[in-house]
Amino acid sequence: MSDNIVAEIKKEYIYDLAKRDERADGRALDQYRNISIETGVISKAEGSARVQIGDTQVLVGVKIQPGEPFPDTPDKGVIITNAELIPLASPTFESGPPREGAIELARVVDRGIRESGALDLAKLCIEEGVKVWMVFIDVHVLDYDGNLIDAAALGAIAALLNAKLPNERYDMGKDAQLSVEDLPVAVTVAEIGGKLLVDPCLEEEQITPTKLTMIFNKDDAVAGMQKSGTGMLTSEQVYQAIEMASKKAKEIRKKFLEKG
Amino acid sequence: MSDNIVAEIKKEYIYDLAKRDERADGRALDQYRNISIETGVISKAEGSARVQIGDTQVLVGVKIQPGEPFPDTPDKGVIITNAELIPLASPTFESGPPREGAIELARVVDRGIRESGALDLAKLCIEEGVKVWMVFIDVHVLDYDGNLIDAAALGAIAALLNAKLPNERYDMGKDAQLSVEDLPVAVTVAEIGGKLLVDPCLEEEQITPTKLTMIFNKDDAVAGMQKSGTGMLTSEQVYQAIEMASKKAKEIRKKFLEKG
Amino acid sequence: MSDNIVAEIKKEYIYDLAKRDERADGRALDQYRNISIETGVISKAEGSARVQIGDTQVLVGVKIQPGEPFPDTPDKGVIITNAELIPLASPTFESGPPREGAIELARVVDRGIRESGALDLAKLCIEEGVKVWMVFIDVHVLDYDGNLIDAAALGAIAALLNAKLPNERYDMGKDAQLSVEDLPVAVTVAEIGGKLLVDPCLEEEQITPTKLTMIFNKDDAVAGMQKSGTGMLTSEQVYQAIEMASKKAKEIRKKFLEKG
Amino acid sequence: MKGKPEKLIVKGKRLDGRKLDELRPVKIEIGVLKRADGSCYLEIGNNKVMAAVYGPREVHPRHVQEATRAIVRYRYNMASFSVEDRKRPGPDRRSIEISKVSRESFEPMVIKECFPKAAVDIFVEILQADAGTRTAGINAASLALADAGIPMRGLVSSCAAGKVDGQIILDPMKEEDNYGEADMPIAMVAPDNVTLLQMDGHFTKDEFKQAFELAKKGCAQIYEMQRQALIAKYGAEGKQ
Amino acid sequence: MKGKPEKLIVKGKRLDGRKLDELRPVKIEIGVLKRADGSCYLEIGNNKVMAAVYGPREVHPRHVQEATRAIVRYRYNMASFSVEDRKRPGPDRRSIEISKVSRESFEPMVIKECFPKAAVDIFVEILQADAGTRTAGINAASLALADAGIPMRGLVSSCAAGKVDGQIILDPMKEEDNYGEADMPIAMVAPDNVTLLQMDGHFTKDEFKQAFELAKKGCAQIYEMQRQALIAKYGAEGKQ
Amino acid sequence: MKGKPEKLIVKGKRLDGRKLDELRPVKIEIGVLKRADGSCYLEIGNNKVMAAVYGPREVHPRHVQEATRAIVRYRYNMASFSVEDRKRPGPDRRSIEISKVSRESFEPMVIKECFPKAAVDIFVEILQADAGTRTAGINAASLALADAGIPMRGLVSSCAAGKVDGQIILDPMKEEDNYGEADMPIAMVAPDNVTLLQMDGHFTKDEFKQAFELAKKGCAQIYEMQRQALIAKYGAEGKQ
Repeated sequence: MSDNIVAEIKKEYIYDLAKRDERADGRALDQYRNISIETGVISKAEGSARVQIGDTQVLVGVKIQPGEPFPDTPDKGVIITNAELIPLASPTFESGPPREGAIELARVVDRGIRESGALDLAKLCIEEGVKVWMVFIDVHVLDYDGNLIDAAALGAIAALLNAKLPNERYDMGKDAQLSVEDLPVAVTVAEIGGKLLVDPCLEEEQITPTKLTMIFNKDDAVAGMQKSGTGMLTSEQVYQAIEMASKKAKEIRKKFLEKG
Repeated sequence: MSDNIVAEIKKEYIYDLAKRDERADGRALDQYRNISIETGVISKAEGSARVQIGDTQVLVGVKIQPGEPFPDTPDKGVIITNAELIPLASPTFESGPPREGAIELARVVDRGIRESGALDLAKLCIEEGVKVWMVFIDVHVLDYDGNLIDAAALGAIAALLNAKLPNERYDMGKDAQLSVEDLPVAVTVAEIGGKLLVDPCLEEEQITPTKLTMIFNKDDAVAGMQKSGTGMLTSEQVYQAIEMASKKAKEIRKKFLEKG
Repeated sequence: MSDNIVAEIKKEYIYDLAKRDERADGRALDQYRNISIETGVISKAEGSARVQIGDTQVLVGVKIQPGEPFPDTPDKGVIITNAELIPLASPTFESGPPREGAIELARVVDRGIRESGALDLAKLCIEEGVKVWMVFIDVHVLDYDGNLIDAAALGAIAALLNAKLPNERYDMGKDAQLSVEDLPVAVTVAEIGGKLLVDPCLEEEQITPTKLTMIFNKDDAVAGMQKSGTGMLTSEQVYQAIEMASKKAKEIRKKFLEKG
Repeated sequence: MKGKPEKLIVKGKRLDGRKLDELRPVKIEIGVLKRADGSCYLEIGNNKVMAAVYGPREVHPRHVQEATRAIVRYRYNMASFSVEDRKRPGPDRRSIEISKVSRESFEPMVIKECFPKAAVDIFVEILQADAGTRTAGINAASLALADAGIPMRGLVSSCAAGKVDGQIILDPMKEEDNYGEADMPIAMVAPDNVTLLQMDGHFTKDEFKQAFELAKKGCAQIYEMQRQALIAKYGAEGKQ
Repeated sequence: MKGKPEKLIVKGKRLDGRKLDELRPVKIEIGVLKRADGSCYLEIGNNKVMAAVYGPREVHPRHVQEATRAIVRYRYNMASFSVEDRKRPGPDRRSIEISKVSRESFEPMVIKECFPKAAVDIFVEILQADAGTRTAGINAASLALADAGIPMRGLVSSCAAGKVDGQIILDPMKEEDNYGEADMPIAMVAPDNVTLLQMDGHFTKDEFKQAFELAKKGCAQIYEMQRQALIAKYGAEGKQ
Repeated sequence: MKGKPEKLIVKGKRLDGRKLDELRPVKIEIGVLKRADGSCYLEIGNNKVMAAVYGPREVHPRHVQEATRAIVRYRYNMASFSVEDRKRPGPDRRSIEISKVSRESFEPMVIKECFPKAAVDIFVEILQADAGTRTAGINAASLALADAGIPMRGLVSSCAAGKVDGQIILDPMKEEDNYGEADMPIAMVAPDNVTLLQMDGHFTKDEFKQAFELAKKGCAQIYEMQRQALIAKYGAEGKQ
């Protein structure tokens, strides 16, 4: 009960701050927490990246192996994205098969990579109908302090940029850099008391009724969107969110992905 | 508790009626509720039928796809029957993998089709040891008001009568009608207070200790039987049930399956 | 509650006895219960053995079938060991997928067979990279009165000694005795009040904090060890346990496995 | 599966003859199941869906109850025979995600405070699928909720817009979904509340705006059909 | 698996030398397990089954309890090595169905009112299978229940009749089951109560009658063997 | 996977240049996760593991509670990308066994009586694997428990000894594990308590003794590193 009262007071506090365009950790509404990316951290994986957004910490590993293509796309490689919300990362995560939260996370990250055209699946064909590269993108959440989607999506594209095709291991010539065709960036916006704010931390996530994730291509086009949460948005808020997110996506892409 | 009292009163009422050869919905002991069959309702399926027996409503879809034969029957097609007691159909059905009720339903329907010889598995062989037709019979219960087995079995044979071999889709010539060799009909009889009655509705099913399903071929031979429930029958009741069911099976077959 | 008191009294009693080098059933600390082995009890299995150690009763069946080798060992047969703690064998066993106890049991038995070199996997290759013998060792516990590992391990090696390669069934010539290269024996020692005792019965198992299973080859070398339980051992106790177990393993091997 | 047609839009008409901003034909039947507390059968184009609502009713594993309000559950499920290649029965990752976002599209509309500790269960079965099953399911569920007499703040209406051959279209069907460049299902509650919004593909910001406005118009048309269906069933006052 | 023999009945004798109406040899051992409250090992022909009973005992997930009587549970399980081709461990659809109908064959016999809120658990393990495992399991379970002292209204006895080469036979073995034309397992309780009845294949009504009467005779013989086994174990008065 | 090298030990040096009785380099970071009550990141050679501890905390399915003391749970899990060939996510038989013996290596050390009815949950994630993950996980878990302030009777320190080319070595790495003749992971608590002991391969009794003594020395070295890491983090007095 007293837990609920504390939660209620905290909620009111955050709503009050939002009214004044402020946030509990001092950020501006359109300000991300500190972002850091470290790539190549797992040498057993073909590509890897550790992303931190504030205290949220995600490790993404990319494994690349030969496998059979799907019958209806015999000339295309395969992307398989998986996310584990392991109980190490949060007291609210439980062991067991992925639940809807982990599945949604994986599927939104997957669509971001897929729909943005970041990977050209035709280039991942080794022998039509027989053998293609299977690209496994595994998202391992280590510390959950909100906004997993943005961290995981950023980790995924960073790990792909870091990834090699392991040709040598399968006697197919020299290892080669995986070719990455676009640089999708996901930006999540939360609605609190009518205000929109980017990169919600856990505290904010727990009270926001509605989040909207938007994924942008290099050319600033929208490659994916996902509303989640039990609330709703006005059309105006949707348009406003897109403008806000588009700007942030550009900044993040420039700072963290276009360096190379 | 009061639920139990209501149930108890209802039970006594139905038993009293049965003593006088009567039923709560006015039917005679050997009378089915209204039956209706609509075939070809799902154009994506190779065959389909919607069967209503009173308020019980079942949708059966038949999918036919090429696949590998079992190693010990390399020259025979494959029948796979599945039933889903989806929670949409009844407040007592739950999500999750099929439980014993759904499994028994599917297996009795399957044996009816299989043991009656309704399908000649040899005719479903495409290339011995390599490729055969797999016939999937999927029973989707939509509204559960008792006597699912009869409805599902009727839906299965009606959907098979409606089904086409999709040769075109797999570049094997023209689509052809699936050849159906027999017309099995399942009739379920319930025992209440020593009396036997066909086609138990839900109310009757909930209080009957014993049901006996019998499946008859065109030639009036028995192709399958299944006693279910926590009660027992005398030999005399078994013989009486068979006579009762055999007559009903003929009527149903004539009215609904032999029209074509 | 009173259950707990009884358990507590029994525990004290067993600890007191142990102090005096005694056991509730009159055995010496280094004494096994009666062991009996009957082989060839399941004619449908390629090899089988029923082992009783006191009231503990285990049935081990060996099935041998052709199958594909693992990609990284194309010239080697495959051993798969499984244990079922079926609810028939104890009020504390439950239906469902194997839990940690059953998994540990299967894996320790498996390592005993594997690491001792009892089977020469190279001899189980039929056609390199294509077809090898798969040896399934299935441990079925029938009555659980403690010390399952020793009984299951003994059953496994006895069933292998009893097993035939079913060449005839697969048109590969005459059936042949499975070649067994070593005779591993597992001996489990429990620690109670600082004393070590072999072959703990259920009563002893329930109160011992620590068990140590040791598996010995014909040449008296150690092929496997597994400490289990929530207690600990001193180095001295480990050395003492090994001496104790090595002696017992020799006796059991001589009496039950080397007769042929 | 046949290959991609050369063009999906010819002279402003789509493969099935529709205009770019035209919905597929819709058929609605309310109250078609006996056991459910509310139900609705809905067709849109070649999609056939059945929705049933049970509740408010007791929640069984007690720890999922909420002390002050009802919980809403939503199960989207495809019949194995609803698609070209037989689908294995049971939930998969796709249906779990769809169930989640669909449930969330109803959460703000159901007046949950009316039924503390209870559950409102929404079951949607896709009997035949031809692109747009999640939106069809939401539309049917909305009417099944009304049929069950669950108090709502408004009717949820759902529709997708997409992009094919570079043009924005309303309510994509299977071929348009397979070979199109973008797909965006949304759900709306009057006057201007977005309760579902998903999108994948490639929209410039202008295209997004065009598609979003078109999808909203589609929802408005769906809403009108839903309203008419309720009136036809229960009279102008709606069900009491 | 060898191919079908040309004939399954030669000069009135079956492949294993039996007459048409003859049971396979039966061996019964009661009380063979220490941990179980009651147990029975039974062989019939090449079938080897073990049955154990636990109970009456507390039921764990409390919501499965019944307020005024015991629940009966039955688990039929095949050991992976019990058949030619190794069976994957764990329940499959067949064993789930058999467990259900077997349980139902005991439900009317167990005097459940004696043990409100409790469970009687029957576990049957098929150690070797050669057609007729469900009937063998029921026969063993019946004796395990008696061994456990569970109050019963009668002993359940079970046996199948079948049709091979057009003739009705008692107690089909594997080849007769594989290549026969019909199989009908039943369970009976004296004097004339059918508690299990399944059938598949092809019986004219006359054949059905013949087979049904034959199966009942088989059950009567089994009953006599069960009774003798109990007397041998507990004396003429049965177990107190 | 490359083939077996001709020799794993050349002139007393191992493939990575280590002496026979030398540990791989160890790196320890304590308190690296925000959400966990205690955490530790640890590298040893090419192994990278993360351990987190939650607790004491409420246990959810109440029937797993113990009235007079805390329960300890331990979950060892490998990230799918931690090994050459991608591992399917989720527990397998190997990880279930490792979780069991690892938990048992801590059970005698956690002072469970302090927290009746509560749980202490230890989660170990193997981020990169190179032989010795279970011992690395235990070493990290030990520090995560200390970081969480869980009262312990001592620090658990873990290390393996093995046999390659007929010689006893400390702390085998992947190639040595794959092509070696024996592997024996142990866990120790000072002064002389063995809390984990597993072994497979082939040890004469003398070799066993040699390996066991070497592994204990390894544990002692690990213990010293753990102690230093705690001092570095919390000062000589340790965490209050």
